[in-house]
Amino acid sequence: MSDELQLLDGTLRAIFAKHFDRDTRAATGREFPRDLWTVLDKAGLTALGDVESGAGLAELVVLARAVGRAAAPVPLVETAGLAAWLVTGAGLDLPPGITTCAAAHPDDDLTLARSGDGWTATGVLHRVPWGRDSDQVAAVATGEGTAFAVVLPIPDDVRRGTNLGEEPRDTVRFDGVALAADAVAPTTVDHDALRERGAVLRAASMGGAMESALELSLAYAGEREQFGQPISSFQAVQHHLVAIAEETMCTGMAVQLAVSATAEQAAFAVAAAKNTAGRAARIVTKRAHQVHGAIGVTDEHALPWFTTRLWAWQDEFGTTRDWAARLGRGVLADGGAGLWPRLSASVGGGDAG
Amino acid sequence: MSDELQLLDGTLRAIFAKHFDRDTRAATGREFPRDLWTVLDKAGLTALGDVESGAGLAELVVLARAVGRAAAPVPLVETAGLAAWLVTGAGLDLPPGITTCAAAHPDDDLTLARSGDGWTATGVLHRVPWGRDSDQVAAVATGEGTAFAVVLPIPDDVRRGTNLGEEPRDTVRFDGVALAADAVAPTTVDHDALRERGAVLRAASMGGAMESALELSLAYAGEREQFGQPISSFQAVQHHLVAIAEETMCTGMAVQLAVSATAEQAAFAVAAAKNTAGRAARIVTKRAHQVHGAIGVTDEHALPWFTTRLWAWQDEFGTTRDWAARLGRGVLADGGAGLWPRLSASVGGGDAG
Amino acid sequence: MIEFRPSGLTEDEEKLRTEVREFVAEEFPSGTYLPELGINAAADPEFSRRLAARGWVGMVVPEEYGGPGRSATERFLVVEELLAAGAPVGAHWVADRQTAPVILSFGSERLKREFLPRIVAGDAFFCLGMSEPDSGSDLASVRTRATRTEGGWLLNGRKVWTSGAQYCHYAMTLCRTSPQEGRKHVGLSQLIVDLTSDGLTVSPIRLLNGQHHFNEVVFTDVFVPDHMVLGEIGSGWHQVTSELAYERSGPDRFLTTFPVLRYFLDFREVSGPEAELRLGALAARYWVLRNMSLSIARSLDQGEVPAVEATLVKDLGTSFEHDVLDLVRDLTGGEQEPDGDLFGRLLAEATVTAPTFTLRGGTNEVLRTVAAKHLLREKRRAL
Amino acid sequence: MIEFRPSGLTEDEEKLRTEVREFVAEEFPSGTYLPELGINAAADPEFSRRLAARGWVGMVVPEEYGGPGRSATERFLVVEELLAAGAPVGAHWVADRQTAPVILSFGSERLKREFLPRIVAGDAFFCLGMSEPDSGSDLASVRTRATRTEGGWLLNGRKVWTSGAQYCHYAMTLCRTSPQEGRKHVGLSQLIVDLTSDGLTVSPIRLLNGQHHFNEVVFTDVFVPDHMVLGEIGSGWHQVTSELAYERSGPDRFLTTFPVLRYFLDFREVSGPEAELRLGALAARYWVLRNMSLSIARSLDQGEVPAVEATLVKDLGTSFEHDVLDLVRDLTGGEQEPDGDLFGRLLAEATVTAPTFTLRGGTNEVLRTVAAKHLLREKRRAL
Repeated sequence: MSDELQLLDGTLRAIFAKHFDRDTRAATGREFPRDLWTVLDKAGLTALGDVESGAGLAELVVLARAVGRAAAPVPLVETAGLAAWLVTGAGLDLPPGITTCAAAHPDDDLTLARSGDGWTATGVLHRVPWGRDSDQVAAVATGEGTAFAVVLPIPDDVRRGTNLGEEPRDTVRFDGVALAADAVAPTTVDHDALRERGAVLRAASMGGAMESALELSLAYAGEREQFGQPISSFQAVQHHLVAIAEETMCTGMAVQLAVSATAEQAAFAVAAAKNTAGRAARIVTKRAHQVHGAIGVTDEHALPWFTTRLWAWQDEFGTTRDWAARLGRGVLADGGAGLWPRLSASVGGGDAG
Repeated sequence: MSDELQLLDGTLRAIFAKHFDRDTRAATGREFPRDLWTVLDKAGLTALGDVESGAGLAELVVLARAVGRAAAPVPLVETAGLAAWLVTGAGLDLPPGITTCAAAHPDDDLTLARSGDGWTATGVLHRVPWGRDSDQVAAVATGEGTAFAVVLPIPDDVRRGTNLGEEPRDTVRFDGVALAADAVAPTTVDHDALRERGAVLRAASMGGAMESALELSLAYAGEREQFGQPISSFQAVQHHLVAIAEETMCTGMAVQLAVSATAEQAAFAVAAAKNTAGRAARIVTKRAHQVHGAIGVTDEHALPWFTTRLWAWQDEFGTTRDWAARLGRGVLADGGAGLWPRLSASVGGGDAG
Repeated sequence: MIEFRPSGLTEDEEKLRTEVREFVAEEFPSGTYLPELGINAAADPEFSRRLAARGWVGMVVPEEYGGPGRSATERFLVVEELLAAGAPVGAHWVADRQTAPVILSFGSERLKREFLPRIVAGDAFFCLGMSEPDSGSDLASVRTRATRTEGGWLLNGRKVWTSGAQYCHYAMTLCRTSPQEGRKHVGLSQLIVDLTSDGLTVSPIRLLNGQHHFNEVVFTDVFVPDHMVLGEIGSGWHQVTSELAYERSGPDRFLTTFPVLRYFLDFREVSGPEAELRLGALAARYWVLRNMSLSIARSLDQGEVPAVEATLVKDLGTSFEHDVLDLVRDLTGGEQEPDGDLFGRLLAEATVTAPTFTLRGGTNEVLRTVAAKHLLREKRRAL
Repeated sequence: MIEFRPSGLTEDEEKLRTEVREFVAEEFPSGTYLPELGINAAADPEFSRRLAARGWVGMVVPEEYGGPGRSATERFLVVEELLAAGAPVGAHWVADRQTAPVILSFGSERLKREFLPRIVAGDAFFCLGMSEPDSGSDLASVRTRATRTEGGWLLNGRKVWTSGAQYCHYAMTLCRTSPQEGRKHVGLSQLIVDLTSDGLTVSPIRLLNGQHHFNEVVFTDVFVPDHMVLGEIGSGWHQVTSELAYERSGPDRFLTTFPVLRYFLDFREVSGPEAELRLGALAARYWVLRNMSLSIARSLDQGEVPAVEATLVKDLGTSFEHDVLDLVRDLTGGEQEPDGDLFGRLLAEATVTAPTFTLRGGTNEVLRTVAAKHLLREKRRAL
């Protein structure tokens, strides 16, 4: 990581460590950690993806990874990584408050109709992250055959849902909601583009969660004794640890490759990142729990913060298999002659000098 | 096993141990072990499947398993288990000499046409086991819309092939071969029935080969030392051994279930046996080689006798996946309500009485 | 060479199974309830008593102790139907599966007369006081100790992962009854502890999804009268290890996730070549595992103790339960909705509780080492 | 926390790759030849010399020793193209991959001047005399020993699994140069042994399919002159362990079965949802593994020694090579025909030689233990 990214990472680590430590987490329970959000907001992190700020995917990946590493139950990725990018990229301002973002759910359907000087929005957004806790939601809507970025106030009557990590995933309906002309702007971001960006950021968070699962597993294996010796001296446990480390590394690399990809590679690299993270998530969750035994499945242990999210996130912004199928269609289209050039294509930047 | 089956098993073990020991195998090289065949023939084992003899699938499974356990390169399963059964079941006599059997290859196509008092046979049989070494081949042919059992002399110009275990698998063509009326008889055995029986017997041989791979692995792990201790004291090696034992057990059970199945269950049980054996073969071959390290891949070691056959046999008489798909179509047709009754259906016989 | 024999059923056994299947079909019509998942099943004392009224609890208890005196195979047939349907077997589970057999094997006449009829009636529910904070799979290292007092023992210590202590009546408790000197397997005993005893506290250890299966049980000078000692003082280790064949080999080792598969087929559209391939392979393994497990029950009835076979079936079965989940998850696609329809809720619960499937009866890693040693020993003996 | 950085390529590196790719495309048009499989590749000394003529053998040798002085990254780019195409790299493989770097690192000036130019020219082929009948992954336990004699050493002992000894010129031989007293890592040295020496015999250890890659090499009072000792006497263990980063991390750890996949796509009809799913997942893993492996090469160029990273990539890569085969085998369907078309023959050879993929550079089991210990140590250090 560059020095700037290191600094950002350090800032995020420090904030989560200080403002959302174990006690705060326990005290907050299933309530939204508003104090944490305020700190993130004041630090300017909730608007990090503002296209004017100069922060690009590399910065947002650092942010998403930190969220995963802390298992922080806040829509920071959605606000900073998706909403800010979508909204400011279309020339709109990111409004104050919490602006979550539609999750590119395949059943989402949001249409705009002209109404006087402004618009009305009608439709439904599924499994909106922290819908209930957010002030508004950014989304891509279709109007007059064009894609628009919109910011919609969230009504009171969302249908509440959660993911396996107990993060809110609420269904929000809009029935002819009036929008001022300046809350709507044409965008080049379509549903697929939103999903791709969401996929990379989720993969980054998954990588962060895996890092924490690895840390917990190493710590536990090193201190827990059975049959008179630390369980880390058992080869079976060692193999679990190595597999967790390997998959965590693969996920980190896959995400970094998506960041470094050239425009031509982006679709492949994004799909590879989310697919790699999803595959890794299955292995890491199984093995980390196997290392921990019974203690790891209790609500007093930190491990489930990470494993339950890894279970959930592997299906968000496209499942592991959705992305595999997309990659596979590319492989079959390229054929034997195209496969090697595709796999060995150089990414941009890096250490090439 | 009943006492009779134990006796048969003991006879087979004794013959292979005495007449096809390591030295004989080495001396024979890739030649057909004619002396071994003569002994088997004289012991009446090559005609064991003769329907008049009273020997049923249980006996032939013992025979096939023994062939696998010894990795004996002779068409005993084909002659005794398939040809004798097919031919005598149709009321024909099993001719003297080596009578191999068509392998129910999906591309096989053999048709009969009336010609005077007798018939002429035209067509091709693919990958006939030991075609080059056999005197004749038993097969199912179609004539006048009916299935017939036929015994055809093998021409000199077979197209030679082998399987991964270096067993002959030759393609044999017939171009209007004249057959006497008494070399042909209607049969209730169609291509699918032949394939089912072949699948059970191959699965039995696979189980036998796995037993030997397990024995070799246990012996090697117990005597080979590394880092100052027998490798069997390493947990990773222990896990390999356990997995090999488990899959060997599963295969044995699956084959025995196919033997014990009621008529109604037979199709399911056969498919489950070949699928189970195929799945097991992949695990056993990988892990047995992993236990053995470099020594196991040399042509001086016995392990490859078994592993190369396991690689080959998993695809013969229907691949592991062919049988899985067949089972799966049944599962989907039965639906949720039918699944449990299907899985828990009682087999016949066993120890219930 | 280890070898399983397929086992058919007698006419009586078939008849029993038909009865159970009809009972289960009536109690649990698909889609009307959220199935329970195997050993994590909720407790429903009323349901347990309805089962008991039909003679399906404590089935192996002989008539002289108020039971129906049925075989391990017959018990197997009842249990597998209940598990396949996802029945709430939690209340009587341990009493039926472990306590009744060990009291029969090791208990005094008084214990038999006192407890077996109540177990059979669905009136006495047991939990297991085995694991401790620092013991895990290494049971012999327990530190809970009982010291001699007038007419009995004073128990002090702490047990964790005791399932169902919040609703059970008794805990079969492994403890040290003489100080450890040398071999740690020596000097252990099992006591039957009344969970309403003075000095005993039960507090929940909640699962990651907030569910309450496990408890911590703390004993502070809990008095246990002499007659509540199981068998001879000091024979606890022998008792515990001979229990393991029961604990390892049952249908609960491969059926935990069966209800998920059932509901998947019932409530989702499933088709296509990949579904066929994967469901087919799964069906083959259910078929083989179930018949191996049944074969172990039959062996037990014939007086054999197929401990290694049971270990291998456990190892295979618990990995398989995860495979079932992975498959259903793959073929279902999309995001899981813990607030969704019955199938969605069931799949979500199975996903988050899956790590518990491998926890009981020793971790698979330890079991594999035990099995490997046995196989190597057999091999050496054969040479 | 271990972390890999993606690495792009410089213009010069891209240019080099284009050259190699064009060369390979010309030498190996798909379907005209039976591809070789990675480290099992046959030897073709003529091909090795054609490569050498282009400066692609011994690439890391600096100009002063007759080499082009290119980077580990540049070598990586050349090697991966050759392996992806299944080129017959066997003859120069060890000299290029291991011998040139270790002579550079540890060899005397005389050794450098004597051997490096010949390696670069494709004129000196090396094999490795490491394993012994009783050593396996435990290299420090070698028994082959060299005793002092006038002007050099007398070598006695036996090496196995020496690939290519039948056509190579020299064997880099690990042996004991002082009697073992205490720690077995002490007193080991590496000697360069001329394979035409008196007292040296090479006999084949054939693979299960009859192929001849491996040999047994027996030394009976083989004289090795002093100047053929690599580096200091007694520093053999240090030399061998520092070689391992080269040995573990290269593209040969994940590309062995790539030609099988390539031919599968070229010569079989492949389509359908399952093929898409599985090929897609495979492509993602190739992409990630290749970039991790490239990143290690880049680190080596920057003076880092990413030993654990290399170990993990080896572990992942070799398992992955098996996954590729399983997938191709599944999707191909039907029986394998070792006498079939080019693809059929290739798949058959890959299937039967697959167990060899994991053998070199230490078994994965041992590597994992090494990696785990490193991870645990790092963790403790971080606390």
